[in-house]
Amino acid sequence: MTYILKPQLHHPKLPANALGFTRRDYEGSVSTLCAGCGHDSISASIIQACFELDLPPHRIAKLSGIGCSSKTPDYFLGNSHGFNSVHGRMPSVLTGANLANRDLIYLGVSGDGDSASIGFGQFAHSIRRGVNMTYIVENNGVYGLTKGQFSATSDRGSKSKKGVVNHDSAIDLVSVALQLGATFVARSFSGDKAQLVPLIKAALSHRGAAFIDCISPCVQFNNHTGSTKSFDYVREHNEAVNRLEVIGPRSPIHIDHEPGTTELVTQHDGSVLALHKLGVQYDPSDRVGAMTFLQQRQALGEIVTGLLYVDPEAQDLHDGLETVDTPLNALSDRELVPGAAALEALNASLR
Amino acid sequence: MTYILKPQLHHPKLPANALGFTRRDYEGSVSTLCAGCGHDSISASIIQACFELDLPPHRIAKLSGIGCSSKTPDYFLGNSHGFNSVHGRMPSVLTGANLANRDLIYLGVSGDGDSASIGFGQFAHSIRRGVNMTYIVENNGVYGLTKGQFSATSDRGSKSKKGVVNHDSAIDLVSVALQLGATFVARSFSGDKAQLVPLIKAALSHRGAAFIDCISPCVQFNNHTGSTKSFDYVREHNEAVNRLEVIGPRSPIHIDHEPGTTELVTQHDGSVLALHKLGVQYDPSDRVGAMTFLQQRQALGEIVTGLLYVDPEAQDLHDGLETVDTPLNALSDRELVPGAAALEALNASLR
Amino acid sequence: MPKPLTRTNDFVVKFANVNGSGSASANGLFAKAILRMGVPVAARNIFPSNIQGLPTWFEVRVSEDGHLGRRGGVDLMVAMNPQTWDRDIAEIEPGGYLLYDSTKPLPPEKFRGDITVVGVPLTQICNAAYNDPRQRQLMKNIIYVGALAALLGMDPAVVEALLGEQFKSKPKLVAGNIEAFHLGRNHVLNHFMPLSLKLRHSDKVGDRIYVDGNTAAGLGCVYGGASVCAWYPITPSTSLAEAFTDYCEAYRTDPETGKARYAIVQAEDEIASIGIVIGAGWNGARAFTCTSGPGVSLMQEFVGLSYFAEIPAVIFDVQRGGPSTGMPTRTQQADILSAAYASHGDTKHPLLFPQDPGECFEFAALAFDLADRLQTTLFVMLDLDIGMNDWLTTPFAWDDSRKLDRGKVMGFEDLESGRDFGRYLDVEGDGVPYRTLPGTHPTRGGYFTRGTSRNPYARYSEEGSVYVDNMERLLRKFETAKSLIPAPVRRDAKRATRQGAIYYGSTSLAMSEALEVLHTQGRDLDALRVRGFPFSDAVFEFIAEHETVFVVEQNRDGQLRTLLMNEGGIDPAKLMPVLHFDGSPITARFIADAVGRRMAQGEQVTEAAE
Amino acid sequence: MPKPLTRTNDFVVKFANVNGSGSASANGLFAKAILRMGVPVAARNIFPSNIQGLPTWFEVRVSEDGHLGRRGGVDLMVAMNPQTWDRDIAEIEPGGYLLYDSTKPLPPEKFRGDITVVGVPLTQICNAAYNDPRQRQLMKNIIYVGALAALLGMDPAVVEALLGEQFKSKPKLVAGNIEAFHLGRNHVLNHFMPLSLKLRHSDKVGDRIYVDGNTAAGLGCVYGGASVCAWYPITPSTSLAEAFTDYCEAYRTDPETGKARYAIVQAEDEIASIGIVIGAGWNGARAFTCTSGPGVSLMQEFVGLSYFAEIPAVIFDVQRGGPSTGMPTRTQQADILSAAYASHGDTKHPLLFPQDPGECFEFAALAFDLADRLQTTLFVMLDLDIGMNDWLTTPFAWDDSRKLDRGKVMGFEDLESGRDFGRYLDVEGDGVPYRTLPGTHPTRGGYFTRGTSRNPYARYSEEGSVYVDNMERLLRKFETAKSLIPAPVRRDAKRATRQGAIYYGSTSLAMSEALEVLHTQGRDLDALRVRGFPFSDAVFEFIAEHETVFVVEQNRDGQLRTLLMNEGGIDPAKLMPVLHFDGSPITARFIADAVGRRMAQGEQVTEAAE
Ligand SMILES: Cc1ncc(C[n+]2csc(CCOP(=O)(O)OP(=O)(O)O)c2C)c(N)n1
Ligand SMILES: Cc1ncc(C[n+]2csc(CCOP(=O)(O)OP(=O)(O)O)c2C)c(N)n1
Ligand code: SF4
Ligand code: SF4
Ligand SMILES: [Mg+2]
Ligand SMILES: [Mg+2]
Repeated sequence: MTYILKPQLHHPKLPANALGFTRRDYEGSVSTLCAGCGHDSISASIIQACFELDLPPHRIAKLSGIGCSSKTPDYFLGNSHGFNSVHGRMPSVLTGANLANRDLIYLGVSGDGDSASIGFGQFAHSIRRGVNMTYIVENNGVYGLTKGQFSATSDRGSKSKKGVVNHDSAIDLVSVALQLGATFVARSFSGDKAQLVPLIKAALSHRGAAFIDCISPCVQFNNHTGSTKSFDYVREHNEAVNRLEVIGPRSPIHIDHEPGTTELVTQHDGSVLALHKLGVQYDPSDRVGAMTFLQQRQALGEIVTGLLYVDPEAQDLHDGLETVDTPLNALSDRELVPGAAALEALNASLR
Repeated sequence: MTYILKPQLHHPKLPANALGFTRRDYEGSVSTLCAGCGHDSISASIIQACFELDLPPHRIAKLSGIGCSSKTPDYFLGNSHGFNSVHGRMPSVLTGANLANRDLIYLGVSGDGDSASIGFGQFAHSIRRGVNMTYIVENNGVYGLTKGQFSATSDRGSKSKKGVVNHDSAIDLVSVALQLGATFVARSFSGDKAQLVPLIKAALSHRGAAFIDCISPCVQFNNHTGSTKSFDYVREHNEAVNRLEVIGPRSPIHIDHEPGTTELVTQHDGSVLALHKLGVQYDPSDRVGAMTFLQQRQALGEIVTGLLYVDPEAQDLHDGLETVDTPLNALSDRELVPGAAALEALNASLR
Repeated sequence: MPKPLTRTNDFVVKFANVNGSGSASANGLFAKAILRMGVPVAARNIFPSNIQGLPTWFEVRVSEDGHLGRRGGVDLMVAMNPQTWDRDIAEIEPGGYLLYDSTKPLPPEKFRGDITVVGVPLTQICNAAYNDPRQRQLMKNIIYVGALAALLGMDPAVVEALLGEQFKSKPKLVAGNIEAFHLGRNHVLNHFMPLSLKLRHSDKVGDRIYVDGNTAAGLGCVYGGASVCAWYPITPSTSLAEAFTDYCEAYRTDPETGKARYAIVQAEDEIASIGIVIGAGWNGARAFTCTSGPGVSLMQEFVGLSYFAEIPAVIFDVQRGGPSTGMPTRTQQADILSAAYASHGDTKHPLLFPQDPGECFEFAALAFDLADRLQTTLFVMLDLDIGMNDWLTTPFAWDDSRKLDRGKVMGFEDLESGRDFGRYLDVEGDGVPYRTLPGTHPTRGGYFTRGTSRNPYARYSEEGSVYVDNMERLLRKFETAKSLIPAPVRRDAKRATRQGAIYYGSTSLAMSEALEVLHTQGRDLDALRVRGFPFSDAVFEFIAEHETVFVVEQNRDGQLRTLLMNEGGIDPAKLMPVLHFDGSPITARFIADAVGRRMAQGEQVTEAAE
Repeated sequence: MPKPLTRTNDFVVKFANVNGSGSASANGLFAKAILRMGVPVAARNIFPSNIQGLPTWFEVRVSEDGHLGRRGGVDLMVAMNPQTWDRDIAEIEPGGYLLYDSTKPLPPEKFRGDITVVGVPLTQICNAAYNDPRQRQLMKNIIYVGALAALLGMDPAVVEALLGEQFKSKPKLVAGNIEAFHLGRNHVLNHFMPLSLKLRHSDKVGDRIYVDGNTAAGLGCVYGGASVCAWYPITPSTSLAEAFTDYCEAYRTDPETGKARYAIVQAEDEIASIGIVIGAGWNGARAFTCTSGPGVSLMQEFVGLSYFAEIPAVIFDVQRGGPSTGMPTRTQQADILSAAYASHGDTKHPLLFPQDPGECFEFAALAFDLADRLQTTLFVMLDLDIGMNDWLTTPFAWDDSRKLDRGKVMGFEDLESGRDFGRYLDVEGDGVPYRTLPGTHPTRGGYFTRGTSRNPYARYSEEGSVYVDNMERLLRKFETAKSLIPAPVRRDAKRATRQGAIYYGSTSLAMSEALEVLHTQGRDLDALRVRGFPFSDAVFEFIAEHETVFVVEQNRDGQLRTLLMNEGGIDPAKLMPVLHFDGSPITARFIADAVGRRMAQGEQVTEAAE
C-alpha cells in the first residue's frame, strides 16, 4: 500500500515540487562531517535530485555501510527510513530489503573503503545480480573516518598526507561495474553538481543496478598535492564525455543543443535521458566500447566522467527470480501459508 | 637456508630431471576426486611443469581454499608443504606465507566458488598487491564439493544439471585480473595439457601475481548440454591466441616456427617465453588491448585461451614493501630485537 | 562360538559401501521396506566429505519397540567395501552376522570365528545378468537387498511395491529392478537358511511419516511465512534451502501468473546471506538463512547488528563436527556457545533445539513468529543427524486458524493517529519496542537504523546513561523471551529419584532408550528435554529439585552446561557432563554406560535391578 | 554555598571541547606540565566517533599519591563547548570550580550556586592578539592553559620548556605559543586570586614514562620479534599498527641497505588480516594483527582454523563499547567471551590481560613466544582506555640475554637425523606437537596442513577415535598453557578477610584506589589481578580461600566471571559481579560504592572504619 498525503507547507515561500514538497522536506539532520567535505555536496545533490524527481520521501529507503560517507544518509531524506549497517555490507542488506519490497526505491551510499576494500565482494555480487538500486560510492581514495589510510581506489603512486607512496594497483569501480554487468554506470565529481544531479536522477529512475562512482575529496586527509583525489587534481583531469538532462515521463522534450549532438534514451519508467555529447565520440549504449574507452583514457591519466553506460531495457533481480508484483512483505497469511489441507497429501507421500 | 639433497632414485628406469628427480617425486597422494574430473588433469600438468622446471619440490608451498579443486594440492607435490585453508581465503594465507619467506615458490590452487564467490575480495586484493605467486583457478562453473550449485563464473543463461537457468552476470576472472593489475594472465583448459603445462611453467617462473583461469569440467555436475563449462562446449568454443614454449634460463633457444610468428619474452629469472602466434594478431604485452580483445571475443561466445598478458619487468609486493633479501622467517634475534640500549633513549623521550 | 543372535524386529544392520556407487538408494529401499512392513526403523547415513570413491556407511536400526536412536553395535554387517573390511568386520557383535560378496575368495583370517558369515557371489550374479558397467554397479546393490530380504524374511511384495513407486515414470526400470531383487533373493533362498534375525509384519509405525529434518524445516519455513531465503551451500545444511525451494515451487507459486511468492538467493557467501536476511527482516519480510558452523562464525558481526539494532532474523544451524572445517559430514552439537553468545560485546540470542524432523517443522514455523516478536536473530539448532537422516516422526499438522504473529509493528493508522513512536522505547515494559516498516507513512515513523548507540527515539547518542538504559532493556527483552521459547519437556522416572538428566536435540531418542536401560538397572533419573534458550524457570526448578543433574550433549566442552551455569547461576558441581563427540550420533549404550558408571561410583543406584 | 574545595596535587580537571579544534594538544600540554612538576597525572580523552565538530572531553587526574585510575567527579571544569554546557556544569563537585570563556555574557541560570566560577574572556583576548582564524582557534587553547597555570600555580618555566621541545623544529612557533600562554596567565594573575586547588613541585613521578598502551604494545611487537603485521584500520586499535610501523622504521631498517626487516600490510579487511597472519605464522614468521570487537567477530572462522590446525597467531583486541558498532570511541572489556571461545565447534584460546602500557609492552613481546610455544592464536586484550590514553608507567626494559622462544620446530638436522616427525604427535605429553617449516628438507617433514580432522601424521581421517584423540590432546595443550600464562598478582588485605576480589586489565588502578577506600571503611578484601586465560591453579585457590569473591569488570554480562565458573567449576553464587559498562573507564568511587554496598548488605564489614 502506498499512502500519499499532501505535505503541510512549513515554508510557504520555498518552491514546491509536483507533490507539494519543498527542498527542505528532503533534508535530514545537520551534518557532522568536516566543513568542506565532498560528501556533503553529494548529499545536497541527492536532495536536489529527489526534489526534482517529485519522489515521495518515504518511498525511498537509504542504506549504507560504515564510514564518513556511510553516515551521510542521516543528513538527507529525514523522512525516509535509513539503515546504517556494518562496514562493507550495505549491498547485501540492500539486496534483502529490495527482495522484501520491490516497490520502494533503494539508494545505497558507500565509501571507497566500504565498497572497494572490505566490501568489494558484496559490491561485485550485488551488481552482477542486477539489484534494482542506485549505488553511489563517495570516493575519496582514503578511509576518512579512521583518519586517512589509503583505500583500494587510491592510485598507484599517489601520496598520502604523511607522504607515503601507494604501491598497490587501484581498483577502478567503474570498470569493474561495467564488467560485472551493471546496467547504468556513471562517474561524477562532488564538486560538479550540474553534472551530478541529473546523473542521480537518471540512476534513481533506472530499473536495475545503477552505479555512480562519485569522486568526493576528503578535505581532512586527502586534499593535498600528490593526491589524485584532491579537488585540484580532479578538476584538472576531469574529462566529461557527455552532459545529461533527465526529462520526466510526462514532460515535453525541448532540446536546445545542436542537432545530432543529443541522443535520447527512454528509460523503463518513461523518463527520457537527453545526452548531450561533448567533443569526443562516445556511445553509452556500447558496454565493450565503454570499457575500452575508459581503459585507454585512464592510461593517459584522465578521469572520465559522465553517463558511461546505460541499458534502458535492463532486467533486475526480481525479473530473474520471477517474483510476484505484490511486495513480498505485503503478502497475506493466506498467500504465504499453504494450510492444513496441503499437508495431508504431503504426509501421505512421506510414508 | 636452502638444502638440496640428491634424491634417491626409487625408480631408476623413470627419466630424471636436472635435479635427479623423476616425475614420481612430484606426485602426491592418490586423488579422491571423481574419475574423469578435470581437476585431476590440472594436477598432472602441475606435476609435469614442476618436473620439467627442475624445481626442488620442497621449495614450493602449495596453498588452497576449500572445494574439490582445493583438495588437489594433496594429490601433487607430496614432498612440499601444503595448506588447505578455509573457504575463499587462500589468497590471504598465501600472502602471509609469502611475506614470511620470499624465497619459496607459492602455488595457490582454488576453485571458481572459492575465488569468484566467497573469495572474490581476497582474489582481487592479492592480485592488486602483486603477490609473487601462481594462482590457478580450476574453473568448472559450479560448486563441485557441495553438489553442483551455480558459482559466480557460470554464464548467464547456462543451465544447471537440474535444468535451472542462471540469471546472474558471470564474473570473468581473467578480465578482472587484468584490470586489477595482474602481471601474468592466462586462460587454459584442463583438457589441453599441451597448452597448460607451458603456461604453468611460465607462471611459476614469473615474478609477481600470475593468474591462470583453467577451465576444468566437473564430470559429476556440470558436463551436460546447456552447460558452458562442459568438455564438449569448451572444445567447441576454445580460441587459443598463442602457443607457448618455456625455455630455461640457461637453455639454448631453438625456434622451429615461421619467422615473424614467434615472440620472445625474457622473464625476470632469465627464462624465455617463446610465444608462437596462432592466426589472430595478439599482443600479450598490451594490457588494454588484451582487455578489449577479450571483451570483444567473449561477446561472440568464444573462450579465449593462451598467454593473454605478461609483464616480464613486473614488481612484486616485496618490492613495494622494500623488504630485506633475507626471508623474514630467517632473521636472527639480533636482527629482530633492538635490545635494551634502544630503550634508554626511547624512555627518555616519553618523560 | 557364541550363540547366533536371535531377534525379531529388533536389530541393527549396517551397510559398508563406496560413495557414488548408487548404494544409497538401495539401502534406502531396504529401510523403507521394513517401515512398510509396519516395523519402526531409523536409518543413518555416514558419508565422507567427497563425491565419489570413498567409504560410506548406512546404519539401519530396526526396532518394533520404537527405539530409534542409535543403539551402538552392529548385528548384521553388509560389507561391500574392501577398503574398510577389517574395521567393518570388527564392529559386528559377537554372535552377529556378515553378508559379503563372495565372488572373489577371501582368506579365512579375514573373518571372525564368533560370527555367522553369509557369502553371496553378488558380482558374479550381477555380471552374469548385466553387461553395462553402470547397470552392473547399480543392480548389484539391488541384488544384495534381495539377498537380505531372503535372509531376514522381508516381504517381497513390499519391495516390489516400493520399486513401483520409485520408478513410476519409468516402468522399464521397475521390472528391471524387481528382477535384480529376485536374483539376489532367489540365490539366498536356494543356498541358505534364513537368519535368526527376523522381520515380521507389525503395526507399530502408525501414521508416522519418514522424513529428514532439513526437509521438515524447509517446509516449516513455508508455513512460518518466510518469503526471503538467502543461503550459501554447506554440508549438512544445503538440503534445507533446497527443500524450501521445492516446497515454495509447490505451494507458493501464484496460481494465476505462475510467479513466485518468495525470493531465494544463493548468495556469494554466508556474510552476504545473513546480510540479505537482515535487510529483508528490516523491511518486513520474514527471512532466513541456513548454514553450519563455519557459516555461524562468519555471521557473527551481522548477528551482533541484529541484536543491537533489533532486526528479526532466523538462522538454521545444521551442526556438523567442528572446530574449523572439522568433520564436515559428521554430527555434533558444538555450536551452542557460538550461537548463544554470537558476536563481540555483550550479546545473547535465543535458540531452539528441535529433537526430530517433527519439531524441525514446528520450530521452523515458530521461529519466524518469535523473531518478529523479539526483533532479534533466532537460531534453530539442528544437527547433521536430524537434518540429513530420515526419521520416523509425527505427521506434519497445521492449525488453519493460526495467524502469523508479526510482533510489534506500527502501521499507517497508528502513526496517523499520532501515537508516539520511539523505535527503542519500552512501551509495555517487556523490553520489546515497536518498529515501523519503510514506506509506511509519508511524514511519520521514519527513523535511522544503526548499530551504534542511540536513544529511545533512535537518535545517535554517545551518552553513557542512554547506552546503559538500552542495554538493560535488551536484558529485559531476553527475560521476555523465556516465556516465548517452547517449554522444556519433563519426563519423570517411575520411582522417585534425586538424580536428573538434561538433554536436547537429536540426543532425544538415544536418551529415552538409555533411561529405560538405566531403569532396568535400578538407576532412575528424572529427565528434562530442553527445547530452547533462554531457559525458563522450569529448567532451573528441575535442577533445584535434584541432587545431581547429568547434562548429556554431543560436544567436547559441555556447551549447554555452560549456558545452564551461566544463565541460571547453577553450581557446576551439580551438573555432570556426559559428552559424546566423535562425530557419530550418540548411542543409548554410550549414555547408559556413562551415566550408569558415574551413578555406580556415587553409589547412586537407588534400587536393585528389576 | 559549600566551602570551595581545597586540595593540593590531588584533584580532577576536565576539559570540554569540540573535536578538530586543536584542543587535544593544549590539553596534553597541561597534563604533561604537571608531570614535569613531578606530580603524577592520568589523562583520559573522551572523544566522539567523527573527525570534526562534535563534543570531546579530556579528563586529567592529578594525584600526588599516585591514584591514577579514574576517581569519579570533576573538581575543575574547563567548559569550552556551549553544546555540552549544561551537563558539563552539572558534573562539577559541590565546592568545585568552573573556568569558562566569558567573552559572551551568559545568563545567571546557566551557572550553579555551589561552585566557584572563573570567567576569562578568552575569545576576546585571543581575537585582540591574532587575526588568522586557524591561529585564533589554536591559540585560544594555549591561552586557557595559561589561565589555568595562574589559577593552579603551575610553574610557567615547565610549560615554556615543553613548548620548546614540542616545536623544536619550528622556533617561531615556540615564541608564539609562549606568548599566548602568558596572555592567559597574565590576565588571570591580574584579575583573580589563585584557586584553592593547587599544584606544587613534587618528586613522585620518578623514572616513570608517560605513554599509551597501543604505542607500548606496538613496541612490544618489535621486541617480541614480530616481522609480519597485517591489519585493518579500526578505532581504537589503529594506533597500535601505526606505532609498530614507526618503531620498525626506527629499529628494523637494515643499516646497510635501508631495507625493511618487517612487512606491514594494510589488508582489505579483518578476514584478510588474520589470514595473512596465519599464513605467515605457518611459514615461521612471527605475525600479528590488531583490531577491535567487529574485527574479532569477523576473524572467528580463521581463529578456529588456527586452533585446530595449530598455527601460531597473535591478535591484539583493543576493546571498545559493543555490541555491533556500539560505542566505537568508548571503552569496555566486553569481548572476553568472544575471544576466549572464538569460532564454532569446541575451541578455547589463551588470552592476556595487560593492566597498563608497561604490561602492554611486556605482554606483547611475550605473546609471540607463547603463540609459538602453544601453536595457536593468542589474544592480547587491551581496551580503549589503556590503548589510547597516555598512562604513567614503568619504563620499558629488556633483558638482552633473552632469546626468542620459537617453540617446538624440527629443523633440517632433526629431520635428517631420522627423528620421527608426526605433525600432530604428542611426543612430550604436554599436548604440544612438533612442526616443520616449509622448505626445510627436500624429502622429509613435508605435510599437508588442514582444518579437517587428521591423524597424528597429518593424514586426512574421518575416524571418530582419531578425532577424539586429537581433541583431547588439544585440551592437554590448553592445560600446558596454564603454566605459561603470567601468574595472577595477589594483593592481600592488611587484615585477614574472607572476602576477595578479582579484576583485570585497565580496572587495575581504580581497583587499587577502591581497595584503599574500602579499607578505610573497615571493609577489607584480598585482591587478585588475573593476567591471562586459561587461569592457573592459583586463581582457583584464591577463590577457594574466600567466601565471596567480587569479580570486577567493564562489561554488562560478567564475562570473566563466566570463564571462571566454566573453567574452574566455581559455584556462581560465590562470584559477585561488579559491572561497569557505560563506556567510560571504571572509577574508584564506582567500585568502592558497589562493593561497599554489597558488603554492607551482607554485614560483611569486618571492623569499624579506622
Ligand atoms: C568491521 C569493521 N572494520 C573496521 C571498521 C572501522 N572503519 C570505520 S569506517 C572505515 C573506513 C571508511 O572508509 P570509506 O568507506 O572510504 O569512508 P570515508 O570515511 O572515507 O567516507 C573503517 C575501516 C569498522 N567500523 N568495522
Ligand atoms: C565458510 C564455508 N562455507 C561453505 C563451505 C562449503 N563448501 C565447501 S566447498 C564449496 C564450494 C566449492 O566450489 P569451488 O571452489 O568451485 O570448488 P569445486 O568443488 O567446484 O572444485 C563450499 C560452498 C565451506 N567449506 N566453508
Ligand atoms: S574526514 Fe574526510 S571524509 Fe570524513 S568528514 Fe572529514 S573531510 Fe569528509
Ligand atoms: S564433483 Fe565435480 S569437481 Fe568434484 S571431484 Fe567430482 S567431477 Fe571433480
Ligand atoms: Mg573513503
Ligand atoms: Mg567449482
